[in-house]
Amino acid sequence: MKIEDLKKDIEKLGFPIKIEIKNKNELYVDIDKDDVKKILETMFKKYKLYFSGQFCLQDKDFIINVILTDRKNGYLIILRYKTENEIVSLQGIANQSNLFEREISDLFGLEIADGEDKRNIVKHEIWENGIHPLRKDFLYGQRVKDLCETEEYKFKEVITDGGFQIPVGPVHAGIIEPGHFRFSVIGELIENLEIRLMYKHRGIEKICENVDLNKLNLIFERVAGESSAAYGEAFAQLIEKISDFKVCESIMALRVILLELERIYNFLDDIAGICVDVGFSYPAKKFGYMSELIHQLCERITGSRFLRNAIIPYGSNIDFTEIQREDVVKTIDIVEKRFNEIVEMTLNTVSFLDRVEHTGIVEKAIAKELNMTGVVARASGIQYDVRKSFPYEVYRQLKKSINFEEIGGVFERYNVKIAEIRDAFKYIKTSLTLIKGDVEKKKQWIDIESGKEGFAVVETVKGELIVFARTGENNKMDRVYFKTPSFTNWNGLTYAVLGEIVPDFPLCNKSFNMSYSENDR
Amino acid sequence: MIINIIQSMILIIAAPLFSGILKRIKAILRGYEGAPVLQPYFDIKKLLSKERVISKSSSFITTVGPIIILSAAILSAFLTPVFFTAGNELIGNMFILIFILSIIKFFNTLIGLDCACTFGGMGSSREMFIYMFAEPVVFLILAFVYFETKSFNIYKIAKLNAVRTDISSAHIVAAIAFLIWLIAENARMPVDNPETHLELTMVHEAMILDISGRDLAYIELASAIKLAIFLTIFINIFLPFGMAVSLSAAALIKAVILYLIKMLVFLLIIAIVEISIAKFRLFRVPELIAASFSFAIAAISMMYFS
Amino acid sequence: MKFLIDRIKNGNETIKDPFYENGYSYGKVTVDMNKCIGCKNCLKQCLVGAITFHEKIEIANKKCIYCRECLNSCEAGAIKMNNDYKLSEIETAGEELKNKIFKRFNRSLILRSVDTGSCNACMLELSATTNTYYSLSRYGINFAASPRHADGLVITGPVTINMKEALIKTYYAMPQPRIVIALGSCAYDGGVFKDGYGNFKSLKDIVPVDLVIPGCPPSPQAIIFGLLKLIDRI
Amino acid sequence: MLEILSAVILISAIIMSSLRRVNLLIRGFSVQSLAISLVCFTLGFKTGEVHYYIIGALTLLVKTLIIPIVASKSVRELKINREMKLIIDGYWSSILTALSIATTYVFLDNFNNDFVKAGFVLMVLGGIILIGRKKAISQMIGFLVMENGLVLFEISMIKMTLIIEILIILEVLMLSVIMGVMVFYINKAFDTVNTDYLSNIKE
Repeated sequence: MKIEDLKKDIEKLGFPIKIEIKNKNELYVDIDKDDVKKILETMFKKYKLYFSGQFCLQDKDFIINVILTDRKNGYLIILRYKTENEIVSLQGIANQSNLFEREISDLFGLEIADGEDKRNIVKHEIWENGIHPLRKDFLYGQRVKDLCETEEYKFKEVITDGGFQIPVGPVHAGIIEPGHFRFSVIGELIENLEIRLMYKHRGIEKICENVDLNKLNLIFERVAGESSAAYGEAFAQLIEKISDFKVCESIMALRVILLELERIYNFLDDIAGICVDVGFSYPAKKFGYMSELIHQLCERITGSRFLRNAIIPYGSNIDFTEIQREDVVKTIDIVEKRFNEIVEMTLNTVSFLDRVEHTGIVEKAIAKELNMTGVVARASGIQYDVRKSFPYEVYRQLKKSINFEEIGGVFERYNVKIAEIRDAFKYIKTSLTLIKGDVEKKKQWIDIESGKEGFAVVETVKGELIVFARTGENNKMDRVYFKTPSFTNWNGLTYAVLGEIVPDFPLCNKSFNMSYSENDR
Repeated sequence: MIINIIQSMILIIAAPLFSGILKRIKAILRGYEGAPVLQPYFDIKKLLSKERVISKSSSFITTVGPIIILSAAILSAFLTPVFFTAGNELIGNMFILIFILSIIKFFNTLIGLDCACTFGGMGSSREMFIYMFAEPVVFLILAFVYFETKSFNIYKIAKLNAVRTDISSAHIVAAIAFLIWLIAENARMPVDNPETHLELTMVHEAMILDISGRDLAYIELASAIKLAIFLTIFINIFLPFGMAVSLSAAALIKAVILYLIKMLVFLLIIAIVEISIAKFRLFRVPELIAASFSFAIAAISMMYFS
Repeated sequence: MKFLIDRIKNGNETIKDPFYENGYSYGKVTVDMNKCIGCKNCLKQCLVGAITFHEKIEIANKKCIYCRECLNSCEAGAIKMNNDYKLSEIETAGEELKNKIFKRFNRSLILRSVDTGSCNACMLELSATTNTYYSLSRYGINFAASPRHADGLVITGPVTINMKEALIKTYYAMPQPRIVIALGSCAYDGGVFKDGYGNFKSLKDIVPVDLVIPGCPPSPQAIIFGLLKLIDRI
Repeated sequence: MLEILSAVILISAIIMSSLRRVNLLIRGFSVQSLAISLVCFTLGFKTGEVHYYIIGALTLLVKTLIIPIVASKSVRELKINREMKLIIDGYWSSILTALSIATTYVFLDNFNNDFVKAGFVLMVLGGIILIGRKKAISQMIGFLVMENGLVLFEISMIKMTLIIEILIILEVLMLSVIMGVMVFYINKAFDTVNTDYLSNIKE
């Protein structure tokens, strides 16, 4: 279906006030506040759309945007309604919408009209009451004050005979980011797990609104360190989409190389983590070493071990010549050979398989219900990859199939990650052939008029990242919104550990390996 | 008598060295340069100069526990022959030795419970869970040793086995049973991962999460001594060939060298086992110990009915 | 047994000297005042305000995020970046230093890492120091599971309001003498998140800092250099 | 030497009785058969009788190499990695093993030969493996362990003629071939059955 046809089709439904197509694949549907639930239900039924997120804009009123994605055709449909002080709760219609609603409620001070779950998510007890930092009247540079006396956060109470609760965190043992986990257990069996995050909330969306567009890529890259290149790519895609600019194929291929390099070292770290958590130290150390080799390769070609400040809008911020090309080929070959050997070794070790097989299972139905994306969803049998549904750069030529597994346990996630690494090796090699000649470093000044808006969709190592941006005055953004993959995927962990024993929790957690940083923002 | 004291002193002093060597072997097998073999000594020295932090909910157990643990470990070291045995029956009853060693375990679990932190409690309960299964195996092995040598005294057992030339198949099966028990008792892989940083999976480490400073040094030293004693008991019961039974210089030197070689070989075996397999699921551990149990039964029946 | 064969085939992976000259690493940014034409482009271009101009351009290493934007913006080519990653500095003043005696940790230093709001690149680099290539444990430096076992706290990222309490609790759970290491420019003064509403201005307001390892993120080499400098092994 | 070998045989049998993984079971069986063939060679070396060597060689060839290879191949083809649910689980089968070993040794107290007892123990443990598993392939291994017990029994106890021994070995080989073929056949049969078709029937 073409997007124009879709537009006409939706017009026929009779609810919308105004429909607009922007940037080729974005459909903005303005509706009335009272119709939201009705129209959403009809659209879910009629067009096989997926709920992807919800965010708030502030003009004179507040505008709530509901992001729906069409994974088959690669369209984004945005339902918009104006409101003064309350959000229409979609809890019960769109899954996981409570997260988005609670976030909007905390940051903009809107009330959730009729939802069940109204607990604070971003605002912890230590925050001063009545502060809504993303509102325009909360000035940039101002800080949230902390209270001395705090009240307790209400965790769900699961009380059974012989059950007790184990609180873990926010500071964990080992080198891990902060988050609070509360297990309700009977003996060693986990009955319920509640995750509390947002310990790292720094207010990146507010910072993004106040930084010049030419420096903004640096902030984007620091939303999540491990997916720096993907976030840089999101920024480049966003700016190029808004200003309708297309870069040449060589630069596109170079970007794909960087994105896939990032995927390799992340997944290597992930599978190393899985091995560490089952105490299988030999492969863990070797995967760690390979990841180090890739990091060093990244440092050699971009000057940063995390590929920072390499992907910029309108061009490339690095030189890519024959020397770098040979370096990439050589290192990738070494790592690939070694990688296959070690993977073979792990798959032949019975004690390792004993631990990972049939552990931490997330069933397909649950994964679907939770809107999970990325590797963890593909391990549960959801065949969705942004690189296939919303192809960017040269992925249209590269990404032909999707790696997925059926059962959705730790072992399947391990396998999908391995398959992704193998794919990444392949894509890098193909992309290298697409680069014609040398790529030269070229930085172009970004200058965009106000009032333009657009979305960028990128597959980071964790899953589907959707970034919305609207430009404002003084070459700055008016609003930036990140729908990060971890935000929805985190709750999958809750279901994965149900019925498992407490010592298996770290293993399940590591196989998910969601980012706290991008979730908290 | 003096030689007994000297050999036990040597065991106590060398115990951290053995755990250092074990760590180093593991590092080398995994292809990197690990901590120096003397690292446990440096750690203990530093810990002794640090302040203690004791949480408010702790009782006197946390204060006296570590000292009791260390003294139990040292005491049991004095009840074990290392490389010399004359076969005197004054000290060295196996039951006394085993029970003194379980004092270490008992106080460790008490300390784990005492700090009132969830991880300590979890660790203690897991430790007792494993210990409960492992206990019958010890007595079966002791029974086997009694059937073999008609003695419960480790000095005598060591002496009798040291001069023995043939080994029966029952002896080997019993040795395997003992080795599995040793691994379970000392919280090594695959029962517990001593290198883990994850408090939720820990067994042994979880109990001492709340201990700091001097106390930690005592407990670390005690667990190093415990591992060394267990390995020494294993060597003395099942592989005592070459042990000095008389006080001649040549025999002693030979005994010391053989002892060190045997120790290193077992450290190497433990290291290889720890590297090449993943940790078991907690509820699979009883199966491992059940296997050890049936080894012990098999050994006894082979010994007694042949 | 396959791993033994693999081990023999591939040999030792640890690098002998972790402080080798890394020609690709980022490093100290310097200004050649003779070439400078005073256009102040670099001041505008700097995201974190690490460049100041008082008669002379000065660049604060600890604040710099090493993005190289100032190099691009300098028309005169006065700003240069070398590969010297050895930027760590001990912050503690003389008297305090004597009391703490870092030499005590010369051969054994147990650290505890607390992430208070970083983008997690620093965490990855910190855990990279323990991999087989750098093998931090050979210097007797290890990471502990409990603050009670730790001698030092490694803090990454700006301190967010939500993490403040946990940080303070962890700090006081460590036995004396305790060390605080700020890893990365975010931990020093907020870095790129300096103006975020959710975090505090400076780590120094909350806990005393003994060592700053600048960088965004500091490379494993820089981290190892900083730690070894702290315990007086260099 | 013989002591060590009989210890290896017993240890492998005890470990096998509580294993869940089919390919570990096969590996254990292969080690056990290797030990038995070494026993045969040692006995042959001591007594100088040729037929020990022949049994040894046959065991080495058939039970240490061919059967494990065929079995592990079919395991790989069928993707059976482990038994999800044992009829007698690992813990209990270990205890059962211990008890049966003790009983065996008590009953056979009069025989003054280690291998007779070991052979009998193997037969009992093979039986435990046989009844404790659901998967055909691990039942086959249980049966083969019983066969191993028989071999041990005969080399130390009864002077069977060579023909019977060879027949036994051949029987075992046949069995494994049949198993292999059957297993492949099932596999192929499953390939052709479409699961969508099945669900259609259900509706």
